[in-house]
Amino acid sequence: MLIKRPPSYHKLFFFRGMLLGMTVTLKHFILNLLRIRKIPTIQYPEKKRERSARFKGKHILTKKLDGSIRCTSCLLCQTACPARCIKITPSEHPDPKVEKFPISFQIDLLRCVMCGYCEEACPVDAIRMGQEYEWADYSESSFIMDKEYLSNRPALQGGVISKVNS
Amino acid sequence: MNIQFSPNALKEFKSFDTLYDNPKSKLLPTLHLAQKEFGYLSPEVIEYVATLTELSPAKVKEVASFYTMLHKKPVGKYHIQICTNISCTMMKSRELFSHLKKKLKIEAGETTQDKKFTLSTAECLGGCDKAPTLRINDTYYYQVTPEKMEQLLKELP
Amino acid sequence: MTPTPKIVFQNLHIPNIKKLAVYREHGGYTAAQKVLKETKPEDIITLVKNSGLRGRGGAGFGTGMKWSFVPKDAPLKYLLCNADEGEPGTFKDRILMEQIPHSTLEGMIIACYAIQCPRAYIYVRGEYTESIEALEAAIQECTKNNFLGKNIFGTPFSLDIHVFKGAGAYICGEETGLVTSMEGAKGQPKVKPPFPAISGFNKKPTVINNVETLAVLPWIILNGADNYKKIGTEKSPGTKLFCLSGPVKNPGTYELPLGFPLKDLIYDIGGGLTGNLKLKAVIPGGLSAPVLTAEETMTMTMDFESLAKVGSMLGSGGVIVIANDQCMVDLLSVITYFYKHESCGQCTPCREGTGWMKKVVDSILHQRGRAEDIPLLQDISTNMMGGRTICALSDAAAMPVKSFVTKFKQEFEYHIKNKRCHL
Amino acid sequence: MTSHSEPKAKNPMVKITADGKVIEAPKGGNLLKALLDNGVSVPHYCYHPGLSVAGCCRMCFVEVEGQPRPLISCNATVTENMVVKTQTETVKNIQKWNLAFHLINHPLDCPICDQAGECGLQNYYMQFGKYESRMEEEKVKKRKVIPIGDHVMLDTERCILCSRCVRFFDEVPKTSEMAIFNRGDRSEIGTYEDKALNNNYTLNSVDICPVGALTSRDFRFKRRVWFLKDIPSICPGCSTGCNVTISQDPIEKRTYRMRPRFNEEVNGYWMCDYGRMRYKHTHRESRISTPLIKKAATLIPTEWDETKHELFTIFKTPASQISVLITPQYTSEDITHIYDFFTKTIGTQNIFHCADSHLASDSTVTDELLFRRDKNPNSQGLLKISAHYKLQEQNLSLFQQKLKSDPWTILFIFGPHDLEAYPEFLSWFKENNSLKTKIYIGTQVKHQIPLFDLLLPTLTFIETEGTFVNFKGLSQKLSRGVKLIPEAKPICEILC
Repeated sequence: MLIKRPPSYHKLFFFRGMLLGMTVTLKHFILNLLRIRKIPTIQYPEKKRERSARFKGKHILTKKLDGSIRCTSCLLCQTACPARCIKITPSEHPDPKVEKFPISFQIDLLRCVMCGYCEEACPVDAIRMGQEYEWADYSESSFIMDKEYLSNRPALQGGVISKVNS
Repeated sequence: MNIQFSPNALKEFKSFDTLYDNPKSKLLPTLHLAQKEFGYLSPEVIEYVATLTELSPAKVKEVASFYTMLHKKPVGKYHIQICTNISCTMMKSRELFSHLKKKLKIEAGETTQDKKFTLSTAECLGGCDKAPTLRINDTYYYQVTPEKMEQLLKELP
Repeated sequence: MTPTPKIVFQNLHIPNIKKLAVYREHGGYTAAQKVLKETKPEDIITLVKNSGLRGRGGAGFGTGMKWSFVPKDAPLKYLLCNADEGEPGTFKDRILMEQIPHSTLEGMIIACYAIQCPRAYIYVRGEYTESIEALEAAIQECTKNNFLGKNIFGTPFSLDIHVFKGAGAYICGEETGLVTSMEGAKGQPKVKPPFPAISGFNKKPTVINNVETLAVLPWIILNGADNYKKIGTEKSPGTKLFCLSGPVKNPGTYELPLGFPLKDLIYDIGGGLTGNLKLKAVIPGGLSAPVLTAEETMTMTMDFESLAKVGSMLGSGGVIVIANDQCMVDLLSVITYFYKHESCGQCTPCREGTGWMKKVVDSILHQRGRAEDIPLLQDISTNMMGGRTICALSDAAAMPVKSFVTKFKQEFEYHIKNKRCHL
Repeated sequence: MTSHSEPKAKNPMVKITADGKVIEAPKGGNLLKALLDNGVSVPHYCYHPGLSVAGCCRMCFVEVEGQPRPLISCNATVTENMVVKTQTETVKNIQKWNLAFHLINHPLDCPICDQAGECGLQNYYMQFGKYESRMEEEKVKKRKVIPIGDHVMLDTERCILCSRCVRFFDEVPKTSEMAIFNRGDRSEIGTYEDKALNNNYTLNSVDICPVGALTSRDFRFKRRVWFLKDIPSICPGCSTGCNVTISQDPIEKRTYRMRPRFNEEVNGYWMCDYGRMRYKHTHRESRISTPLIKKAATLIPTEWDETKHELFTIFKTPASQISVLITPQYTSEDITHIYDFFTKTIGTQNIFHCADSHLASDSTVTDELLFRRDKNPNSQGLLKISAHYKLQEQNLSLFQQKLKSDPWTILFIFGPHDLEAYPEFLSWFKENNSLKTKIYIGTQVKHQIPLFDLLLPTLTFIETEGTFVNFKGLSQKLSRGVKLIPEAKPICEILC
């Protein structure tokens, strides 16, 4: 049932609303014109935005001092992962001092929800969430990251050494 | 080379049966006998004792490795054991020990090159009234000072 | 100083008392013959019970009581003489066995007759080769003269005694440790109950007595229980062999009545400390007895009750004198090394606790100590004591640590704070 | 080690109160066993109901009214209306400190230790440990990664010296192969000069080891235990019929290990190594994965509905031309279904089985404890069912004579899953190929050869429900785990 309202010119043309809105845009427009260099917008992709240390991006498998990866394949990250996107096959390490290491370590980036549970669950700081967030790609299989890629991909420049009680 | 007891050692081993009702009791005396025969309890000796006393070699090695007087490593002609317990340490047995280590140029538990002396520490030997006490093979020596030790070493053939 | 009565050492200084003939000349084996010929076994047990004789090995358990636990009807029983004497600071059994072996044998004959057991063994520690030879010679002599073997002294009772040579393990001084060692296994104590009096050596009833306890028996048989009660104090009668060691003028073994003041033992009999050293502390009853400070030793009398009052114990009577030239942390490191080396490794609190205490004391000694170490040492030692393990070695290991750290706390704090020794 | 002989039920039951709860227990029996059987959780490492009492781990302290100090309950005997308290302050403090003593020299191996997830130290630390470790000094280092035998891997550093394995090898296979060497905290578990364990019960020591000192080499680093689901079942290795627990990973659809399950009269707490490897024949790679049909001497994978069509044409042939051979490795339910189907719907009389009656009931043990000569789990079941159908005599030797004399045109073969029971199985059908069509229903890929015309995959003992009847005639229930081969069908679906 329709409510009849007396026509009011003031509401018909919204002059007041538009003027208020336009004043804010004009203010920014003039200000930016005056201080071209201090504009807050970042010219992406030429200049990337500064990310915090805690940023949760593409995973990294850290390394021991001697260059081999730190992961002992204890499967805690695989257990903690809510999206079940980590798949590890442990096997016997030739050096009896090390005993156990992952023969294959796969993370399915499409399933990963970037929660960081794996980083928290790892007892030996073997897996970290890195700084990269651009990983668009064409084929689905390139989202399955294997051990080699996770520890020695070009973006890491030789891998990240973790010095936690080593 | 198979290890064999000498005849009179075998006779003595046979005599153990009459002493104890439980046949396993003769294990320790047999180990003492084996150590006297062969110098120290090498793996072959342990296996030989195991066959003699019809026990599994694991149990014989378990007993042999428990006691300090049964040697598992070759021992020199003279095994010098210096008491390191509290009464002897107060009477300078540690100084005597370090003096001997320097003189024989070996560490605790090792044997000199010419296989003549083995130096090792021992727990309280029961000679606290005439400390510091030391034992060479089976004889006790009391109130041993470094000088007396020197003289002792020269005397031993 | 009135000449104190001698029981065990009464004929110590007679030349070659080791020989059977000389020993018999001085009244040897008269008690044994009297007992075997006239008295009944139960009467001996009641006699020993009335005499109030307590075990001289270290626990101080009533000997008569211990004998009465043995079931009378058991077909096969054993008596084991504990001559392992591993307790540091104790060397009384060595002198007894080397010089008067027959007194022990006579005591064993009386004890075996009392509990009616046909077979007895003497477990001697492997290092005492001289004592083993003396004992074996004595046994040979006795069997030749029908003092041992079949129908002793012509009575229906027959007994044979053998010497069992140990192989260097302090734990085999503990009753059940000795029994397991004689059963051909590692000398690890057995879980109690069942106690050895019910199921000991080869699961048969076994009585385990110390050398000194057995050596006292002939005197009690000859002179009766109340003469024995006259010597020593009311609750712990008789005499005790005290082994004085450390920096004293004349260390050695002295037979003194129980209740003898410790000060006289050190200064009169022991001749005071050598050089111009001053008394700092005394370990009254073998290494596992909590230490007494100098003040406490001045007023202390040596018997079971008064030492227990102060929290220490008479133990095996090994009096170790500590002078003020010694650093307590250094001594404690030696003590904890001893217990870590001698722990048999069966029960976890003692196996790991002794190792842990040694490492903590060593880190204090080598100037790596932390303030938290002192309460840690106290906690570890309290949590190792009080029946936490199968045998008393964990209590024996914890007591010195607890007493050293509480009574000489300032030395430990000095080491931790100033990173060097106060000497 | 005093050995407490478990008083059988003949001892009168006595009432004791534990933490206020009144429970019944045999008089003079083991107090800890009584407490555990009635659900009172008392921590313990060295006590094991099947072994003698050692009393050396010192974890099972309880307070008994009338005793001055807490005492270990594994060495205490149950007496009339005894009052036991397990949650008092002193007991809790003792448990916490004894656990601390266990842990100070224990290596931090949890990431690489297979026992993680079912480790005694982890469980009790989470239950009543939860303290900050005050141990700052060096841990005692011992030897690690020592293979002792082809089934067991030893790590002396993780060992808490509870002596369960030593007592096990002394009392069950009675070979005394393991011992604790040296003394004090340098004590090390092990065999003589690391010699291999050679008896058929080595893997039991891995089950009873509360920590990761003894781990199974077959299960080494394969899977984490919290991914596995346990299924109670019966071992198909021989006619003893030991009760087992099978561990399967439901997501990965793979079986990882078999462990014994306590059953008083059949296998007690133990199981033989041979039986533990029986799960291997259920892996995907050793199984026929799809139905196969022989076309021009080669086997081609086909669909189930096409084989249905093939089977219908076969079933039309006259009953006397069809014969059946059954191996005793199927559950009793499957066998009854086979007999029902062929005697009633088809009406054939010649149904043969390979069960050897005198071998099946032979109770002599060929190794130390449990293993029997008949390697089929259900021979007795098969014999009972075949007797029930009162067909004329149909054992294996008769089948082989008949096969030579007047062969039938169609032969249904229900093949064995465990090939060790019938190693020369294939040779039975080699000489005469005058037989028109041979239909093989079974699981093992080793039998996937053009000798047979039609191969139909069925289920192994892990994927079926049913009963096995052991040599004594005791029928025991299997429960179904995850279906490992999607294409495989149970017998009742194939023959319908």
